[in-house]
Amino acid sequence: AQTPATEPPAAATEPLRVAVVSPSSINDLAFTQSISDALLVLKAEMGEGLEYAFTENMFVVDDAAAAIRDYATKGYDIVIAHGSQYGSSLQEIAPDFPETVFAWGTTVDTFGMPNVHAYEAASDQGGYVNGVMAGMLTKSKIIGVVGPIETGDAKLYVDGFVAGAKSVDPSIDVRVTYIGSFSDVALAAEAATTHIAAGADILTGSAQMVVGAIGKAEEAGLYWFGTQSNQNAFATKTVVASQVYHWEGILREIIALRAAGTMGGKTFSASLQNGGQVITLNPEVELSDEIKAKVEEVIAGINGGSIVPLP
Amino acid sequence: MISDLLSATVIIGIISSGIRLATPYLFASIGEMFGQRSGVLNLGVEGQMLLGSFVAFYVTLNTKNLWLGVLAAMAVGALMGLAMAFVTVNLHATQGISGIGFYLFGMGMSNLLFQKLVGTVEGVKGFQKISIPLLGEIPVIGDIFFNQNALVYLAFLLVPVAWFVLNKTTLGLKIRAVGENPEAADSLGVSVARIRYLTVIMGGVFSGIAGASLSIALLNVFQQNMTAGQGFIAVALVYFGGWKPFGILGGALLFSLVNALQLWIQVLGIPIPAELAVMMPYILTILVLTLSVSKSRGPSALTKVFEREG
Amino acid sequence: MPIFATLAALLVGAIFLLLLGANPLKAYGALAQGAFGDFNAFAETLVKAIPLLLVGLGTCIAYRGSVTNIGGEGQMIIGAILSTWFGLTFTELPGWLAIIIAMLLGILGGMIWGGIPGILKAYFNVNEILSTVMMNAIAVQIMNFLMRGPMIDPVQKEAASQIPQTARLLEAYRLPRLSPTRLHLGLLIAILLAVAVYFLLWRTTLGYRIRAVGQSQPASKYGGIDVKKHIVVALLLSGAFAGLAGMMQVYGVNYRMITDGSATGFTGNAGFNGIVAALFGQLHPLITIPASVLFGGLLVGANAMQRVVQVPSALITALNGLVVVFVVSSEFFRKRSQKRRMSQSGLDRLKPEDAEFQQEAGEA
Amino acid sequence: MQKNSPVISEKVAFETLEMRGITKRFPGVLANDNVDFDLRAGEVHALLGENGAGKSTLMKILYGMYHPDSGEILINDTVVKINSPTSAIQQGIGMIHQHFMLVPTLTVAENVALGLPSSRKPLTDLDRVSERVIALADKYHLSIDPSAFIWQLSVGQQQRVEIIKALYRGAAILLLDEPTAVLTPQEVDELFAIMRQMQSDGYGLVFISHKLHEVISISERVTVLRDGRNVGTRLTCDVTQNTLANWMVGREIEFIKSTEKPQVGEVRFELEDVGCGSDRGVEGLRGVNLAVHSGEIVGLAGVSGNGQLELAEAMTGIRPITKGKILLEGQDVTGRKPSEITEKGLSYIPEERMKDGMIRNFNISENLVLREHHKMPFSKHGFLQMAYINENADRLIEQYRVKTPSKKTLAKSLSGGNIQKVLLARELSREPRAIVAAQPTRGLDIGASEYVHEQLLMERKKGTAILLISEDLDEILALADRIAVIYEGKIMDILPRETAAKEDIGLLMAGVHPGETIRNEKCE
Ligand SMILES: Nc1ncnc2c1ncn2[C@@H]1O[C@H](COP(=O)(O)OP(=O)(O)OP(=O)(O)O)[C@@H](O)[C@H]1O
Ligand SMILES: Nc1ncnc2c1ncn2[C@@H]1O[C@H](COP(=O)(O)OP(=O)(O)OP(=O)(O)O)[C@@H](O)[C@H]1O
Ligand SMILES: [Mg+2]
Ligand SMILES: [Mg+2]
Repeated sequence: AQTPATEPPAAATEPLRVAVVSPSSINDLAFTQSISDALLVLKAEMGEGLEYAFTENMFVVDDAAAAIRDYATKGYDIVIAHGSQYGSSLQEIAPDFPETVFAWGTTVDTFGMPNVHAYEAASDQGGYVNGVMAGMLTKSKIIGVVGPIETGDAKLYVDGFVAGAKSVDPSIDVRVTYIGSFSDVALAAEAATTHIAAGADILTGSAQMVVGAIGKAEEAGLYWFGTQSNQNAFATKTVVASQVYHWEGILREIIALRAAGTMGGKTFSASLQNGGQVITLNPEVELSDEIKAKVEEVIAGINGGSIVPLP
Repeated sequence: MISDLLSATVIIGIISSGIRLATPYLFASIGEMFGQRSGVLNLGVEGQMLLGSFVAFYVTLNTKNLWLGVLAAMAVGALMGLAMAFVTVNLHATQGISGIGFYLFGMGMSNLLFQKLVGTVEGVKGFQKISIPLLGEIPVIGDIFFNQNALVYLAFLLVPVAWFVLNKTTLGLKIRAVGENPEAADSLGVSVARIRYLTVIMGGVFSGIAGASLSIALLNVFQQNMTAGQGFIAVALVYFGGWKPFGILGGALLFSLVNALQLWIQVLGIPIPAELAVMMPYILTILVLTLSVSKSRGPSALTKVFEREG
Repeated sequence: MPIFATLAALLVGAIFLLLLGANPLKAYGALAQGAFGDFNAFAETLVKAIPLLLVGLGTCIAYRGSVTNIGGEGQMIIGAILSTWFGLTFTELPGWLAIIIAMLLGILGGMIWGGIPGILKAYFNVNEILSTVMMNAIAVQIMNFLMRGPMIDPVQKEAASQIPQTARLLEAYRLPRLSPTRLHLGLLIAILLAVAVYFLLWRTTLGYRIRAVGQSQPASKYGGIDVKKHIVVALLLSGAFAGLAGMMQVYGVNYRMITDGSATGFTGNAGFNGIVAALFGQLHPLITIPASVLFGGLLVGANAMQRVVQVPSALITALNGLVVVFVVSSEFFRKRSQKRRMSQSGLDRLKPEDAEFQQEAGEA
Repeated sequence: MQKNSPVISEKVAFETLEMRGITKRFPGVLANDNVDFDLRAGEVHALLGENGAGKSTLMKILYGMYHPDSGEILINDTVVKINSPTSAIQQGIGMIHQHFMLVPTLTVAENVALGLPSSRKPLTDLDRVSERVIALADKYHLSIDPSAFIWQLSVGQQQRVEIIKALYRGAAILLLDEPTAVLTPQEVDELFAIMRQMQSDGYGLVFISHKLHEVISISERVTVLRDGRNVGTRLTCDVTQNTLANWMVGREIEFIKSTEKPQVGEVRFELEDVGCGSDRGVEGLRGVNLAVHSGEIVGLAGVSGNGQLELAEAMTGIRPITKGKILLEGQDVTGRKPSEITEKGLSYIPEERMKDGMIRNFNISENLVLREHHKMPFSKHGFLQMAYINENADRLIEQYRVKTPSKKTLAKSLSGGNIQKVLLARELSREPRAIVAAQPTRGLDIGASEYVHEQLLMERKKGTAILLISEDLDEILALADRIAVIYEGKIMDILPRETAAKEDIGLLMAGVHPGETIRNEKCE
């Protein structure tokens, strides 16, 4: 279901240099892995034409700032700050490097600067679609959600998910727990177990610590809905679908714009429409045609604007 | 809504969650207790748990042999303990700080190895629940207490065993003496160094198992920094338990049960901020200890370097 | 000594680098470059060193009073929260005044979060390691709650993706910087405070009492010193410095508070690393200054190294740990050579500082 | 060592022990300088010397705790290598340390069993150990409860545990480092009885003491160390207290007695029906009435543990009292903080000088202002005035002849004698109105003791009121103008010195029979 917004540019003689700074590690099966995967895709496309550097685990904001400035100083063409907490650092650094294209997400704020792009993921959309499927699959009418802290991308996804489920049947009880940490796998797992004990027959959750929760859903033989990265392979019989970010589309656009001389100022949204996010169904899990059809319908509705996940 | 908390499902749920959550704490805290009773404070438990957790996961992933995984975790824990012992006993390093060093090392190493040897997050088939014959059949109780996986049973078994070793064996006698008055022990030919090496290595071994209990028994995955501070809580629980195995059991259960309770509070949608719920176990642990009348003072020689003069 | 220990640790690190297929020389070159290479790099190192130094100063006091304060993380957070709240609420004040008040509030916050464990230890006999560990966790949750709720940036409140961060401070309220670098006035303040702590510990009655209580409670009682009170004071003071460090991370570096759900995201582990820095500095306030810079340089340089040779950041953490272990171990050799010096020259050649250092024996 | 039957481990065969040319140096000190020393089965060999003369060091070397820089040790004429307490124990050597080597939180039996192979390995066999402990105790008439915790025992009882520990391990040689320093006269007698019996059982004993009459009454031979050198060994029968004293110090010593009548003035401090608790839970004081006048020394005699410590701490405000009144210069100071009472001019020389009176890791000049650190001239507006503090240190070190490398030397590396001098210097230089002095000469050599006594008498002359708490009756008889005897937290009686006979005092101290005259039977 992937529709590239622009054609990938032909590899220039001088390789394009892209640098990414990201909060957790590239194999977190979540937010950071999603951008890392995108770069791998581009690398595969552009080969010699692309040279990229990755700085992971920059959870300390001012370390990240140092990294961003350093990349810019080293003459990287595009510097991506893949974490909403990096905004204020970027706001300071960008003006000093008018020749460099900066992009940060997930947000919509370019600070009105000529060389700063902003990108966000409309994860409420994927959340909504996941929610609809969950709503149709649940028998107990109870759905459990495990989140890190109630903000940012996670909140957006969760809110979308709740809306989606309720759109199927308002009486569905979607219970949300935030465990107050992005790393406490054990607590996330226990939260899932608790949901199950409380009668939930479908689970979902956001951020890297949910791997524990997925395991619990698997043990209990329940369904799970993933987000951010493709979690289908992690528990093949359990994960019904993952809302997967595909930043490569946006990255291509940014590259193209730069080639065309636009250094920044644009706001991108990774949506179902532009293929920035894709609902990846898990072939291992049997879904009724009714549901499959509904998914297509909802996606179309969202793209068409007739469905607004979070009005 | 509060009343919902009193329903059978919830109470059963809380207890069984509590038991699971308590398991890693029991291993780690009991191990740490032995070290402290002999006079060595090890703040590196978190690091030992992480390394143990990864190694157990990795070995199991490749050999499909769970006990081999546990063994590997014990081995790596022992190595960390050995290093800690050398640094504190022979080189007289300030214990608190060297512990922090080993914490950072273990955290970094486990993550590094994870990235290099495994790459992406994946699951393993961990220890399965074993229902104890007869006992397991008892309606509610059976399911809570006698239908857990091997390491959970081990953790709870460890408590009386530790008590026995500490109070009934010559080794335990030596450990207590070395922690209270190393000079005296030394003057009777008890090797202070040997005892401390032993207990600190033992602590490492148990921390290793604690990690394993997460990665191949309770969660069956490894994720970087997965222990999320449990190692430090484990150390705190030793103080809470007054350096006594059963005291530690009490502390671990209190902390874990409250943690389970707060999850239920959220699940039942009782309207308090999630953060407040998450805080509860920490606040209560402090509160209970503050209000509890009987507080045992720690081993006199805790964190003190022993050195024979002349 | 610490320098040699650090080098030794890096030597061991070289093995890991080789295993990872990176060239140690290139890597460490990058490390040195990134830490001290040019003026801006050095400035970054100093920026890193400021919170380390402040927390380290608090550690010096705590250790002299033989209380173990590992609550630096939480104390930084609470200090930062109070001062940030103030900066965003009262926007009409002249900058200098606002900064001063903010510093006081930062200190107050740290004192509250350090004082509670102090009172619990002194009057309820609750071990401070336990309480400070727990208080760290509590502080994080308070921060998360405030960042996403009451204190969230109004702009974010509107936005779909609500970034858990406060609004930015007014230009006027920010600590002056040495442009173009991020090096801010905090460095000067911290250094002055180091000198102050030196005087506090060895030239004031209060310092004398803190050290006395740290060394012998019975003798202190006998000397008419209120032991419990001074246990609290030691933790209050060490908390105060951590709180100030938290304030400076906001007013000097980020200009706003942001949370990533963990303490580290905000403190950058300064609450722990500061303790280490103090130990680098042999728990002596003045030596802690260069020690913090060295350690800060190590952290900054290590990140640069990660970028240049593209080794996983996990290696940096592990290296960091190795350095800590090696440095605490090196104390042993320092003390031994000091003993030797004594036996050669006889006890009589001791400088007062030596006498001060010797007091560590009591705590070690 | 037999394990299963409850009999005491066999005593190691021992004829003679010889230390040859032992030399040991510490940072800045030559502790033992080419020392020869020998011991035979069935004798008590006394070791004399001033503080820091090297006695403890020599014994610690023999017990394998210190390693000599040179010299050799022979047992039964064969050279032995003793490089650790373990090997010393194997050689049949046991040591009663100056500072006991017991684990307070463990029971007697556990302390004895510690480090020994158990008959029920890996389990402990405490019941068996207890049986044997009791057997041993009976043999030497030292009553001890194997299941009691050490912290519950009196100093004297703790010492017996130490002795049992040694015997239990089959020791044939017993090194006693100042065993009497902490004992009451009664306990000393009991100890001597035990020693005599061991002697006749063929044990060899080394006895260190600063009390010459003890040395003379118990030992066969005396060896004197001075500045780490052995200045000679003699038969006890050939020496007198005075010859020993001069020989040891290397100068004439006259034993001071306060002769001139006291100029007794008004009541300086007074306890009225004072009661208080004690650390061991039991009642410490049960209605004590005691008044001390200006210009007099009141001696408080009593078996240790009868309330002396509690009385001192109550008077100085360190220990809260449960009933009664405490008056200082007529003012009621009941329930005041120690600091306030100190302000009013009461000085206190605590019994546990290293623990209570000094900060081990503070240097001398810091310790010298422990009391006054917050007052002018040492502190102004909260700032320490280093100039005054150092000047003060220099002056007092000079005036009180403290032997130390420098005023920056840490207290912990001073000898007991010098520690006591520093303490006196601090307490007396405050020009106190009243003094409570607890065991002021314990563990001090006669030189140092003599000095302390001089100081106290000088204060008395100045009109200070002094309460001298001591278990050394001779000391009390030598200094006190009036002698109060305390028993189980009550003052039994107060006798003027003139009429006070040692026997009566002994009786008053309850259960203590008048000690034998200082003569050594074997000399007839
Ligand atoms: N552990 C040590 N470290 C450094 N110096 C020491 C040590 N032990 C003893 N000394 C030195 O050796 C000298 C002799 O000490 P020793 O303990 O033998 O004296 P002593 O005769 O036992 O004195 P006292 O009569 O007070 O017990 C002392 O002056 C001291 O300076
Ligand atoms: N760490 C040390 N450094 C230097 N000298 C020491 C040290 N420890 C002990 N000493 C010396 O060893 C000698 C014996 O020490 P010990 O503890 O027996 O004190 P002491 O002189 O016997 O006093 P007391 O009789 O009151 O115990 C003392 O003279 C002291 O100077
Ligand atoms: Mg001695
Ligand atoms: Mg002595």
